[in-house]
Amino acid sequence: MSRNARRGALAAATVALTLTAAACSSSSGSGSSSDPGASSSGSSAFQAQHKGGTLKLVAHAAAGSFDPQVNYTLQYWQLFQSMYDGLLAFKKVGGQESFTVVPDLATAMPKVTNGGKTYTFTLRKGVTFSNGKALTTDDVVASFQRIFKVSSPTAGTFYNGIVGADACLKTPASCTLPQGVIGDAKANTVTINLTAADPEFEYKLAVPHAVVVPKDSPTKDAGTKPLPSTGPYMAASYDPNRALKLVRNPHFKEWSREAEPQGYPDAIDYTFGQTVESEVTAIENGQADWMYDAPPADRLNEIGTKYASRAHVNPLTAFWYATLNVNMAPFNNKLARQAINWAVDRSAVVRLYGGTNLASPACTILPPGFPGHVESCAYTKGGGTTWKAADLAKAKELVKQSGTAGQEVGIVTQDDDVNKSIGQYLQSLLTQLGYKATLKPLSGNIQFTYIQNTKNKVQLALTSWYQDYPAASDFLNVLLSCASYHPGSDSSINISGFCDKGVDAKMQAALKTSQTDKASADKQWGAVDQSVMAQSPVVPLINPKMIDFTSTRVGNYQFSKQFYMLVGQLWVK
Amino acid sequence: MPEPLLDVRDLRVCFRTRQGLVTAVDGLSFSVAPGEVLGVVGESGSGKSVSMLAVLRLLTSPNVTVSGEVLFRGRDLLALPDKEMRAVRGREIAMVFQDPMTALTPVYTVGWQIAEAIRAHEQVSRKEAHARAVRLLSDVGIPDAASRLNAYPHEFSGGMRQRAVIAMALSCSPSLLIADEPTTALDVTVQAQILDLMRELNAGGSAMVLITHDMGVVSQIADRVLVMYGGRAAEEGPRRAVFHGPRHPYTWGLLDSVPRVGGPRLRRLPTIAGVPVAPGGIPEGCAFAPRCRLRHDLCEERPVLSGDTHLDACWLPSGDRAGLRVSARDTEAAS
Amino acid sequence: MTLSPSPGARRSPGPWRTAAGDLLRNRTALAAAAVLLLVVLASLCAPLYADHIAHTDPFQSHVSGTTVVDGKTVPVLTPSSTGLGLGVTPIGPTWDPAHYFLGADNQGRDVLARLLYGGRTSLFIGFTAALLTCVVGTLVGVVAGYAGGVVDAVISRVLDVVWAFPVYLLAICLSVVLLTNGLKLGPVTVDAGSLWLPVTIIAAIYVPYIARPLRGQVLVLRNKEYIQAAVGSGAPTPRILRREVLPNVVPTAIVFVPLMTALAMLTESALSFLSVGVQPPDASWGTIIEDGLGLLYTRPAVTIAPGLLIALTTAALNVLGDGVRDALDPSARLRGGV
Amino acid sequence: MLVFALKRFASALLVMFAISVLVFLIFFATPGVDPAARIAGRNADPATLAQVRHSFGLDRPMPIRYLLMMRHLLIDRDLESFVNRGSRVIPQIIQATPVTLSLVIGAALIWMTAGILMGTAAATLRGRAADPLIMLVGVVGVSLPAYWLGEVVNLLTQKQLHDSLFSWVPPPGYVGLGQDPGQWALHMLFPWLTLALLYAGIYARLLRGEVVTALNEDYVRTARAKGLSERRILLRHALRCSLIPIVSLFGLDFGALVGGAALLTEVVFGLPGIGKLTFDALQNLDLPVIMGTVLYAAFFVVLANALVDILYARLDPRARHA
Repeated sequence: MSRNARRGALAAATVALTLTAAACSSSSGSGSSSDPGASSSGSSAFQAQHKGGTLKLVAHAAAGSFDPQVNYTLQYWQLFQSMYDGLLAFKKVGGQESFTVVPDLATAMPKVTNGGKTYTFTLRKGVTFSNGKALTTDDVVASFQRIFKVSSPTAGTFYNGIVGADACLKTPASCTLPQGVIGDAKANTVTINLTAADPEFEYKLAVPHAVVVPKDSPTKDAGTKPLPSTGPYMAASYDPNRALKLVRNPHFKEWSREAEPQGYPDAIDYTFGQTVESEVTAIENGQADWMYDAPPADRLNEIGTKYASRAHVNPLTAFWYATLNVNMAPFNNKLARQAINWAVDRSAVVRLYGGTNLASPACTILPPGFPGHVESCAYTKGGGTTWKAADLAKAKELVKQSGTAGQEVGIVTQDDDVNKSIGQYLQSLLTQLGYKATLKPLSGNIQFTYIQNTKNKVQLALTSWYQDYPAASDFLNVLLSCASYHPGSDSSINISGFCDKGVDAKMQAALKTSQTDKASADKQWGAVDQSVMAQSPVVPLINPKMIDFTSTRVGNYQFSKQFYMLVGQLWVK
Repeated sequence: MPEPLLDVRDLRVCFRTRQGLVTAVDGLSFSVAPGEVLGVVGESGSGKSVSMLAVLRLLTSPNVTVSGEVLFRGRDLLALPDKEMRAVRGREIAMVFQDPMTALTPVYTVGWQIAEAIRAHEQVSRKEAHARAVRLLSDVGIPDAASRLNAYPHEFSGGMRQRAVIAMALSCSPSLLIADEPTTALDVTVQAQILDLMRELNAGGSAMVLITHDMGVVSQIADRVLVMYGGRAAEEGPRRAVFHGPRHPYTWGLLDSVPRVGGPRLRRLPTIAGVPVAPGGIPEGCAFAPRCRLRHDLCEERPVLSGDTHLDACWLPSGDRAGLRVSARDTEAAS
Repeated sequence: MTLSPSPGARRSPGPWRTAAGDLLRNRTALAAAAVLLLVVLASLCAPLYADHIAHTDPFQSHVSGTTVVDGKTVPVLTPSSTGLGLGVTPIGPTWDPAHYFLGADNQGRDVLARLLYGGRTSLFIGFTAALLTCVVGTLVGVVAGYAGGVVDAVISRVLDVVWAFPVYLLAICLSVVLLTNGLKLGPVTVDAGSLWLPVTIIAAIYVPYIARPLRGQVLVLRNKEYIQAAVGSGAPTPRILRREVLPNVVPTAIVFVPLMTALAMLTESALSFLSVGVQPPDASWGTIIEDGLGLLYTRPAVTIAPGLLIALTTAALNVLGDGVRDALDPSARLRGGV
Repeated sequence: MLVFALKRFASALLVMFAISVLVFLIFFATPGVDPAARIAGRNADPATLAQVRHSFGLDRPMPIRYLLMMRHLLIDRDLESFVNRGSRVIPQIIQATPVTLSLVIGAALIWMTAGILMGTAAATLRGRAADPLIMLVGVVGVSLPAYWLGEVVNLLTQKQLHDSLFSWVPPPGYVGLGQDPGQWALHMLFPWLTLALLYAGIYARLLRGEVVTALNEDYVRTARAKGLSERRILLRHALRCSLIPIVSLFGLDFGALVGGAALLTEVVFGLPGIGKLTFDALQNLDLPVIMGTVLYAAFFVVLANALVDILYARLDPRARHA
């Protein structure tokens, strides 16, 4: 949601719901060789000698409401992992296994019946909220109702498949989901009924919006008054302009090391408001242990050389891309759109992002290592499956053919350093191609909704997608299907306005296949990716990597592909 | 002649300006005896104010040079250290300026400012200074002095303000009071009151230098008169002598331009032809020569102020000045 | 803050000539004018430098470009090759006028060439905004002060409202909104990216600074005998304004121009620094500083050079402004401070 | 007097009302800044969006929305941020105020001291080499962009000279006075100096002109003729009168700075004061916070204007009857 960081790239929540654990095998944890636990697989035993101390985290800005069912930012989802629990959870480990869903508040993975439409969970006993009350099935049922009552951002996209969700979306106040979520206190079970089978439903239950909070929680956004938690930490205080303090939940007893392991630090202090530059300095000098924001460009070299052992670089399954408005001149012309894809020098964008070790050129919509990703590159000089160089001559030829040269093109980017510099590059490039290009950098917060609304007549926008609604279906279906295109609305994630009946039908078919056969569904998605790229409604630019910069005293760094660095597992002793 | 209180000898004041060195006062000499009132008259720019400021060393601009001797009770004020000079100012020689509207610091009460003058020179308590200020104010004729003391200058009328300024000047009973056009900025009726006040002061024994361009004022109060033109003395003598037997053509002009109550009714008041010389434009010889109907070759040279008690600086034969005056007036009327 | 109207408001004939003479004799002011002229000339020569000496297009990204240093071809942006190899550093000052004299920015563009072009923008915005402020401020002040009554009350209240905003807050508020949507005021349309947008905003926020003192001055004039006499004799208002009021007010307004220009330039740079001023691809000294901040630790020259130029130019304007004031209207005083 | 005070109060209220309407119109009547989608979150479906819009009252007519917002801000005092949901505006402002006050009061002490010393010294040393030198410092102070100076100071103290000369300089940020007075002063030192340099320049230049004018006034001549010492003449007479316009300007500047005009200094030095709060809110188009801070700022400016009027009357007896 909201972030003021110089690099607002990670603004959106990131939920990687990969379907096959084997899909990403390469390049994990490069540069983090010094971390003993970096590539650990499985849950190692708790090492009591490292317990204790206060972990000091810093961020330029807070990330809004601390309500786990409302907040939709990576910044807090990372924290919620060691605070709140749902029926299911992603495995709290580093490496590839972090994509695995394991039972959390449920004793085991659900029994799926009724053709994939009914999920039955048995609730774990002896779990207590940080306010001292025991967890019951009532809490679970109330929490699902609460998703709708607080208008959780994903209520209509993740959980609309629950029976009765339609009514809840219309009138949240009276939401009961009588047929959808049924608790049985005696049997200690919860049954969830879906209107249709959903192969991704287990993942949706493992994200924070589906966590369980006490049934008497307010039915509106809890905002700055954190709700009681079940995990190892609870929030002691939260002031978005100052600090967030997490302390141990006195009622927590580890019940599943892989779902919710005991944490190491006694307290976690998260302070807000420093400039990103001084965050780097603070970590260098040991005044802070870790920063949320990406380090500024002029400090990267310093971090990569002087502090190399404390920098951890990990690839992300995400992509930065430019959207081309297919409903407005000049990009209602396919040739003009293709010209842009030919012309953009991905290596220049990589440089603007921070160099080849921080990003790699992107050619497809699905990032490398993602289900459905196929090595292919439709727009590279000399052809091939990977991007090699831009072909400016070809691009100019296409612009000429399209007859769009000389037209005006407005580019809208966020106004942080990296986005703006890429925007300036694109503006310069389009000028070279013969367009009259102008650049409009907007504050990150405004830009994302601004570029979605067709009323603002945005022709070319720079944005990014961090596996928000995961799996191949989400990248393609969410970003480029007709259903995601809502003209005149600020929430129209299909920013290009791309709605191709043929491609849409292929996506529907792939969705259908995925219910039964994931492997062939992925193949179908790969084909969808290529047919979308042939139409060129978007220009994939780069796949970014993430740097975690930690202080010398921090140990046991583990990077979950799902929720990034495992905060509660860090050692400060 | 008694020992003079103030004896100014060959006073010279030069200003450095963009146009070069300008001599505003050029070899001025005069003296004031104890208890005497010296009237200094002349048009604007004749150097009368500047010379008096020079006497008190109030010309602070770094562009001014003052030379000559200013002997006060035998001490040369121009050679006095700053600290001793400050003890002279206000205590022995006090000065009253032309415009009472701006002469007082606007942010302090009148009483405060008078008390300040007292306490600058005498070791007296605040209370005592206050009491003396009340007395001084009532002495200069301000009714209800005790309460008016707490008024700010802007709450006073012009005449009242001038009274207050005079009261302040008198606060340490100076032996010499220099009053620079004390009545010019005031209404005619108020002028008369202030003059009365000055006369009373003089009666009390204070010597006084009264600078004015108004011959009428001089005729009422001065014992002796000094006529200045172009930074030099043109004529000097007892009031009677100057008024009844003016010797310098410039003095003639000054006297003729004063309307006389009960005198013959003139079609228009005679004026002195030409414009007053500006400092910097003063000729080598007689300063008045360019405007003088009776100038002749000798006027190319500077005349010396000479005479016995009635002195003048003019090349005209000293014998029949009255006759010359009449003929000069006739030629003017004819022209 | 306020302008105390000069008591001898009516001038003897030829005040302009006297003032010009005074100004010409003021050596400090002349030196300042010379500095200013130099900056203006240098900015005007921007294309000469870019095209014929540096052979570069300062508005074109050269992210993958190369240049020549000491006879060797090197990349303009060098990715780090040590340690983890993080970050990309642009070329630093080469002190070679033909090749990146002051180095490159993060787009690989020649910093010196951008400084020269940026000077054009900064000076343009400074001068036009100042002129606009002074003209509008004078008109508003004269109308309010002369008309009095309801007109004055309304104008004064509006000025009060603008006045009650700290200037930067108001400027940022307006910029944030107008940058998103552009400005449409009746027939006037200003594009979001246009230079006229900061000009308009800066001019608008400073109007009270001119209008208020001038209103006071006109109020005093209005009660002067000769104007009362003119009104009494039935002279038409426009003529009184033209013949009697404006000649007294215009010198004051002119005194404000250089000082206002300095203020406007500082404001422009501050807005650009907060990225709500001049928008890319246009460059001003403020935007170059903002671009340079991302390189502050590695290439401080990109930030420092435009800051020094702003300081030099505004200092020259301030000194010149003091000279003009001393020559024209010693009592005029502009509320400085931002 | 009472009538005057009432009139003054009424006009202040009118100004504040006009400002609130203006801000509301600026930020709500313009397209592209509808907060609903931002509040709802990324990729919210239309139904959720509508729910959010409804629950925040964003679907109601403009005047009602204005009244609702003002009621929450002023009467219920529970107006909440759009961005940091649940975070109330008024406590945020109350929290930011001490930071801004720390900055502004400290800087004001420095700039008034320096400005008065420089201005008086330059005026008395007129015609000597020291005068133009002091005034040059003043012009430089006025001409340096404050934010740039701040960045350069940061560069020097945090990087270039951090290992040698400035090793004692803490990283930018704020430490409460009550928390650790020593650290508080250390953290504020460079922000103070940076902010003070600009104003010291303005005040020194202004005061020099005033004192020079005053020293040529008749009353100074009178004072000198009274036999007062030069020191007394300068301090008690010339300076005292020259300070009147300075003090009234100070009131206005101080009010504006407390109201958030120190924004650039706060942003550059990472001080979580009113200016930064406002700027962050503007960046995020967090209208409730913008509304709160702008009204707060306007309140201080209006208050400062009123105080200056009163103070002016205290300082200058001539103004009491006008």
